[in-house]
Amino acid sequence: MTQQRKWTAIPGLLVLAIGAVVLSAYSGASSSQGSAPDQPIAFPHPKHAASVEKGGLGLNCLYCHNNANRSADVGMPAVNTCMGCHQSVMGTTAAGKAEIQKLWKYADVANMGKNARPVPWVRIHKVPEYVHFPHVRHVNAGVTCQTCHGQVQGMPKVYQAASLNMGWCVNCHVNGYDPKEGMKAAGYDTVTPARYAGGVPYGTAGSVAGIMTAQVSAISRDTEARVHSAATPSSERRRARYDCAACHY
Amino acid sequence: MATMVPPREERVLRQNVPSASNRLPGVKNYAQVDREIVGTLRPTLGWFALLGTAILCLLIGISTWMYQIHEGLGAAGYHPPVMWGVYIVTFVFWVGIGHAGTLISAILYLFRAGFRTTIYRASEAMTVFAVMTAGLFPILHLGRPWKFFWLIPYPNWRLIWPNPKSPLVWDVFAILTYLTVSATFFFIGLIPDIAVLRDQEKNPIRKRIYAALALGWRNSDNEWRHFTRAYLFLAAFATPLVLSVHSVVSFDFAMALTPGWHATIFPPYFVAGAIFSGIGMVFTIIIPLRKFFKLEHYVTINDLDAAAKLCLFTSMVVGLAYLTEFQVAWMSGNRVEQEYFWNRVFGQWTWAAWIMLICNMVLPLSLFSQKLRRNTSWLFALSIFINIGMWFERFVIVIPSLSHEFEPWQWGGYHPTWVDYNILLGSFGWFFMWFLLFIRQLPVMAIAEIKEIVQPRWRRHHDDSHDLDVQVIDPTLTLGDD
Amino acid sequence: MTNDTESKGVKRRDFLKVLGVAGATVGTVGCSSEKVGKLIPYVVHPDQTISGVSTYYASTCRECAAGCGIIAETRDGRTTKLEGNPEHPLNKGALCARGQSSLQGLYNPDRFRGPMMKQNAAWKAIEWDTALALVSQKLGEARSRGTAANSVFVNQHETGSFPGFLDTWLAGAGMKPHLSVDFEADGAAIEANRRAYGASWPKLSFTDAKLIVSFGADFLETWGMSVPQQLDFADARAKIEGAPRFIYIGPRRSLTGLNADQWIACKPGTELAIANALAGNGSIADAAAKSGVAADVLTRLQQELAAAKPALVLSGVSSANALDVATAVAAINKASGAVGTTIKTSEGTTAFDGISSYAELVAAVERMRAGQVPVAFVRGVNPAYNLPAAAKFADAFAKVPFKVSFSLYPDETTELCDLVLPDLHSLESWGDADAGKGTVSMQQPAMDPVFTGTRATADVLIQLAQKDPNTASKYPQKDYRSWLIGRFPGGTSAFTAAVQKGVVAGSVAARTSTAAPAGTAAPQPIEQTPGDLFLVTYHSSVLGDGRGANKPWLQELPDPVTKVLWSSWVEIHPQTATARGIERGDIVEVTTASGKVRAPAYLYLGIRPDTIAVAVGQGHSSVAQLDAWDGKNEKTHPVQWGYGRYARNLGARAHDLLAPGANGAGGLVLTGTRASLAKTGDTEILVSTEGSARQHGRGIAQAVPIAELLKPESREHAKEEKVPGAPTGAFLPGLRSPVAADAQGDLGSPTAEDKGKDKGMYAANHWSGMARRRWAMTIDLARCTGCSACVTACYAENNIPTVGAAWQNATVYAEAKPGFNVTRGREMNWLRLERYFEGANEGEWTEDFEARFVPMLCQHCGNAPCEPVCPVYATYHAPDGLNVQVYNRCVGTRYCSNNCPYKVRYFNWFGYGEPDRKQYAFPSPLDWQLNPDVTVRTKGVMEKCTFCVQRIREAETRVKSEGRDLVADEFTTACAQACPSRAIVFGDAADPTWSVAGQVDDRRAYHVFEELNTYTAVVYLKKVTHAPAIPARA
Amino acid sequence: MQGVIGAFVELDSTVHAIEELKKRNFREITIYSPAPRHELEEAVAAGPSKVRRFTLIGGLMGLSFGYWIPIWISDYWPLVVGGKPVASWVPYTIIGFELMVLIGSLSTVAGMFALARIPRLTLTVGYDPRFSHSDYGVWVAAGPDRSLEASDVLRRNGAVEVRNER
Repeated sequence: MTQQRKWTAIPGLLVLAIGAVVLSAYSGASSSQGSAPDQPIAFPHPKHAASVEKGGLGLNCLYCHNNANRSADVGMPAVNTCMGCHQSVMGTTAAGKAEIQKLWKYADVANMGKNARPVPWVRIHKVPEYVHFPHVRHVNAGVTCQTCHGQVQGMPKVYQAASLNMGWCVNCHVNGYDPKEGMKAAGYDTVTPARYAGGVPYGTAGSVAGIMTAQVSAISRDTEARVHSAATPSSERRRARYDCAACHY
Repeated sequence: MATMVPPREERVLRQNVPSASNRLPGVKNYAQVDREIVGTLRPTLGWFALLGTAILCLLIGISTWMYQIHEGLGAAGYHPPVMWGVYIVTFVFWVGIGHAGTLISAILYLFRAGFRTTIYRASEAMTVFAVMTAGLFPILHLGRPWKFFWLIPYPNWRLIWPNPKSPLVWDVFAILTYLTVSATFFFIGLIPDIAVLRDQEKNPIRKRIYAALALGWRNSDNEWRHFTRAYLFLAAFATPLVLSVHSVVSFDFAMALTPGWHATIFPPYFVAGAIFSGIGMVFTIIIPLRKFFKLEHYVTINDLDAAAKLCLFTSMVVGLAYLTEFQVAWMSGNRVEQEYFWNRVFGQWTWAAWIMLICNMVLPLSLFSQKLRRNTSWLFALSIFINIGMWFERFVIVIPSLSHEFEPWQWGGYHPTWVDYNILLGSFGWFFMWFLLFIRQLPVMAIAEIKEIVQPRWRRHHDDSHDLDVQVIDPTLTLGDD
Repeated sequence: MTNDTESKGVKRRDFLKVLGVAGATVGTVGCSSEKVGKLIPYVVHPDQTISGVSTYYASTCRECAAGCGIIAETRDGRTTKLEGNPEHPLNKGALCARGQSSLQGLYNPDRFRGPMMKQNAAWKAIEWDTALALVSQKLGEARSRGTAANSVFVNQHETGSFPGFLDTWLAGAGMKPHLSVDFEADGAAIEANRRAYGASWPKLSFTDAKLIVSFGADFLETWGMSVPQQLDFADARAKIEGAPRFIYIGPRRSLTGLNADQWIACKPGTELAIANALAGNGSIADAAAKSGVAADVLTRLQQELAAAKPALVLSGVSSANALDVATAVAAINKASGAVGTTIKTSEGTTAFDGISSYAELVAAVERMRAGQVPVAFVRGVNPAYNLPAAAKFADAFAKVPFKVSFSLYPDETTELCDLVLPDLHSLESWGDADAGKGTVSMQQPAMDPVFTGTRATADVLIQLAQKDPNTASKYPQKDYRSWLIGRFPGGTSAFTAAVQKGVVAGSVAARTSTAAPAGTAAPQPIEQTPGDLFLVTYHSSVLGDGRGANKPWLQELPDPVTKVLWSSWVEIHPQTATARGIERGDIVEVTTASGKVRAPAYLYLGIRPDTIAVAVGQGHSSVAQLDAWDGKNEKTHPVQWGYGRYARNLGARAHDLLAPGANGAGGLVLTGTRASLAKTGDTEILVSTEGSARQHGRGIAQAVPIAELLKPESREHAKEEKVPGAPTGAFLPGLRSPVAADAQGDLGSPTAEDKGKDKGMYAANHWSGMARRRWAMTIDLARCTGCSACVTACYAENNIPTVGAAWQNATVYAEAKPGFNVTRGREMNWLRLERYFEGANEGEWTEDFEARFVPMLCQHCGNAPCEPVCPVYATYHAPDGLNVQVYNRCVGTRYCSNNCPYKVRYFNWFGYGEPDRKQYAFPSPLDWQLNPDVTVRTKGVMEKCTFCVQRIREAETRVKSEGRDLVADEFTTACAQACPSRAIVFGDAADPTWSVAGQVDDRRAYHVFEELNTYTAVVYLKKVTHAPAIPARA
Repeated sequence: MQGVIGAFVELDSTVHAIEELKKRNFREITIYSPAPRHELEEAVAAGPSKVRRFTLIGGLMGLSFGYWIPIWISDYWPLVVGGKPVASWVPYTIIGFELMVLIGSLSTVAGMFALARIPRLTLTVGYDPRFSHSDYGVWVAAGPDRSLEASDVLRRNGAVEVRNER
């Protein structure tokens, strides 16, 4: 018979338990990040928004989501906005044709639009309703759409790219938004900046009107030029107020 | 492990627990202690009936709480500006009850008060269960109780933290610390006693449970050595803790600028009140316990007498605090304060204030009489009055103050509803459920500590032990007995 | 925005197809993962709107006869807020509580969804075509029998073109001109005005008056046009130098009376004797004997009137001799040179032109009783409720074979009708109104109809006319809008331009007066009626003549005088009450020759001991005897008869007490009988927000005598009223400081040396620039009349739930009593109006007491006691000086409220904002009104005034987008915007260009509970009291 | 491990046995007693318990953590409440104190557990239930060579029962 010293296992278990609790505090925050619900029409963002070089049409994001720079809500394109092109553009592939036919059904082309219905898009990006997120403030401050929404121009099926949880928001508000990273996200590192006159980027690199010069310029022209230079100094990061009442009221 | 000691002549050992035999003259030897105390653990029909009642009360409380969560706090009797009601009153009440247990087990331990030994285990259990009960109420009274953990600083994805300047966060720390430390203290003290149960238990399942709880305790000299030292340190920690916890609870009020709350006297006043109410509860618990468990020769009338003196003393401290409050208001020249105290004692809340004053200040004065101090029936009756009085003390502090603040337009009243009462009842059910489980599953008295003051057997009679009742070896007790 | 629910009858309207990202912020607070909804775009994008950005439409308020200009804020197709139109000559941007509540009429859940017909005593929904055919048929029948001319059309009196349009239509259908009824209008004053000045309502100028004397004219309440009058009155009183004194004469001190410097409490009905004496037609001694007023008081009044020229004397008495009083008062005015100065006869309004008298209506009712009326139309009026019980309207009405109602709501009269053709709400329809001399106020729909089944009455009339071959040619227009444009000088383009602004020069074709009132039987003199106490009934300043009762905001708005809500009450002087053993809340029974009323007693200092008073407005009930709404019987009772769920079976109907008979102008006599009072033995907690009506010397509502202000050294005297431990008044640093005032100075205060610590975002030069501002508010008590418009504006702006409905209590074993939550002090008024009495010992009878009104809201303290006690930082101090409440962080400890000395924090005891609960405060479509910029709070969280932080953010976003900085007074809070006294000024106190920064320096400025060192951002300016120029009696 | 266990009913006999065993240079002696007795402690004469170190270190750690955490929290998101300094150490004393007690107590207990080698899953050799009841036990490690001697010492000093254990 010998003295047994199995007791050391118990504190070990305790440590594991505490670790599990702490981990679960973080993992409990799991958002719907990554969710990619089926949409009533399988709208191909790459076809529309990707740059011409990449085989897209290079449409500006604001072409369809046209309130993003004037309102808290971005707005979804009206059915007749879609029909503006798709009256004549009928698609090249069989799958594409089928989807455009769905759009026609919504637009009720058969009855000259008499019973047109809106397309019930399934919402992907949503902050809780006690959070006031004005798109206009962010877009006009030069935050590229891709910073939060991910590279939608490359998503065959849109999914929630960022976690959209509070820590994620706050990180940017406190540490600042790096215009360079934002521009990179929008794909601007692949083309020469000389193409653009500077301004607020509303679209992807290579899009037809990637930069809207008419808008109040929140990003100076040299910011654009610096995109390719080295690390952004912290003074040039765009920060926002981060007390609670900035978003919660 | 044992170090070498210089060889010396065979020493004559001498007892140095002079009080042992006259403190507990009815307790003769170790075996008797085991027999009588372990003997209380057999469940009886009456116990099941009581336990059933307690669980029923608890279920009523739980279902009412569920209803309240679903409906919203409006189901309770809140009447703004009285934003805190029965729940906070009951919270402070239970925290206060808890204090006597720690006082008895820790402070009196440090002071080596003799009457502590037999009552401390039950009081300590009372502490743990009372704090467990009290800890529910701050959660229970929240508007969104499911968010209570936001008060605890834990790393989270929102990157936000609680406000450490808030007295409620201090409360979280104080109450959690108090619960942890008193439960630890309680459990550590129990280990050797559970080892006794483990060794005496016949039922294999219970034996296994006791064995697990005893943590492999073997009564070895090494264990006892660290145990006694750790126990002493825990007592040393628990002593300032017990004073701090109710001070922190009193900060909930004293840190506010509400008239009737905003007073520097609150910490000592609350601590004294807590100990007073706790001793009241100890009487409520111990007196029936010693009677029904036939342990009168353990908790002797002398012990009760000593505790009653403590009760009298704290009652007078509390009474002094009451009078000081009035005096401060009177002499403050602050109209808001004066009107509030007038309203408390002679206005809207006369009934509650006088229940408090009579139960806590007047009735305990009877303990100046030795005859009443040694009359268990009176002590028991008085303890009930004290419990009621101390509940109303908290009522008087919390509610009248809120109902009569700075803004006359917002003066109001308060009427609890059935929801408040059910939850109050549920809290008693919760407390007594644990307590009843405790008294039939674990020893209500500290076996080892009683053994410590009971005369051990001696081989020889000592000449100089004339003042001691020297023990005679009981020939029936041999190895393997029991 | 999820749209998986769609309530029945609510049309899926175009704007609903809009709602995109972050649409309406109608949300609950929680942290659970969000239910993913749908993003519904437009089919065709409308040109004007941007989703998420408000559009503003100018229109006209139709809640009373005045017709103030409003601007309707519309977001994504739903009107969410009404504000006064600053361009409008009448209300100049202000709007009263009733006007604000117009929205709850628009979105009232009990509105008719479409036409309905009574068949075999049961109501059933029908199609419009059927309904119109039925009306045509009945009219045709009447015409063929030749009785069409006997038909009666009773219309709500309104200004503008519609009355004329209606009369033309009626003429085309062979009917007589309609009865234009307004129960609130003072017919006697109108008639006397016509006789004396030749105008039904001349412009009253308070600013030009040296003395204001009111004979029961409650010009701050329902008498005349309250908002313009209040604006002018407040301006007059705020002049300080040369401000007029105000004397109120009447048996009961109304809200107007409480704003007077002196109250002369005469017996009901004896105002005539006083007026005659003042006009020189009688002796003071005689007047004193009759009125029960001391002769020296009247003598002094006479002297004061003689000394102060021009004076403005008003008559609004409601007794049988009202016309005589008004005539005598006109004589006094003429004598004091008021005509042309304080009474501008040429600048009057036509708002009261063409009004029909009560006597005319009674005459019509008698024709009905006689069976002469073949068809009756009722639009916007509720005679079954508003006529005295003695008029026996229901019996007479039942004799009419075919009765049509155009009502929006299931009121008492509609329930007696055979057909309902629900009208559109004024916010959904076209119209115009007179806005004073030379201007027209335009009324346009701010949104599409809430219920597609409803149609504008004017359009219905046009459709009816077009069906009739005889009249079809007269109505070539498509609808009433086209008809209006057709008459509009300049046509469509001018019309469109006018509509954009809301007002335009021109004049509407006012309807000329109908026939002079027929001689009516003189009512019995008041002294000869049975009973031992005089009875005064009056129109509630909140509910009006009862039409406001179905709007929860108005039910939840405490009566400005008694602070009672959600119920009726009987005002009794404490002396009388003590003598009869009556206490507050005891149910008493008031009996007159006409009927009985049971209501709880309210002990009121401002009423003569020989008089009791009952307000008109409550006591709606259904013929069908429906029970109170319990939150469930919407299915079993699709129509909430009895004026909707919020009004039915609430309080008592004061009309049951009224004696029959009309005054000289044919007006309804509200004070015409005595009554007896009996205790029933029942008692209840009076539903009231009143705590203690006395300040207990705490200096909450402070006042300063005018004489002190006029002294040159008045700065020293400004702090006359001592509060305990009052510091020296060095509060300005706190207001100017970027970080408010921090006691330790660690964050720096403008006066303390910067200690070089990192102040973070609280530093004035922080990159966020937030700390440059210090939002603050001043409230001028010299202007505030206590009207409570700010309170309702706050409800409207901030999605504040109403909590008083009977079903908003807990479910199990809980009392279902109207106002229960209020009796428990759980009302949610972020901004409340406190009314304190000064003087007059409790129970003593004296006319000499003062009332002070204090709007009390979150003071946004620099050193806020609520902040440090919150365990989770749910409330903290924002760098721009706001005391912020973060709802979604709140766990509901309620500690902040305990520690708030002002008691301005409100807790969500139930899920008032959660649609699936019976306590839900916004049953659809009331929820359409919710402000999308403000979170709807869930149960268990604290809320309070935010200084309209959503407006601050909106302004910040706007200026950011426009690349500029905020300009002074660019925006304001909802309460300040609405205030018809202009008592509230909001802005940035740290920037001297804002008005508020100047106001905080006023010598009358003080902070409430300054001694607590809270450094509030709300600064009050002391009320100014005007002692009589001629010394009062010793 | 081999050894001899002796059970005693009298306290003084136990003490004498221990002392004699020590005199005879038996090194590993374990005493079992139903309650702590200072007589036995003196006889064993072990040094002071090291629990005190755990207590001190734990208490100090708790105190510093208890000050640090609220200060860090306050500075992490510097919101002003009630015009107070963002990190005000005075009230944080409460948290410092509470955590000192909490961590100090827990480390005391941990120290006691570590030093006394509990919890243990099995009882060790030589333990008998009677030692928690009323008897004293003396277990002495002795190889086969000395077990007789040990048994003898125990018996001589009044052991009521002596067993060889292995």
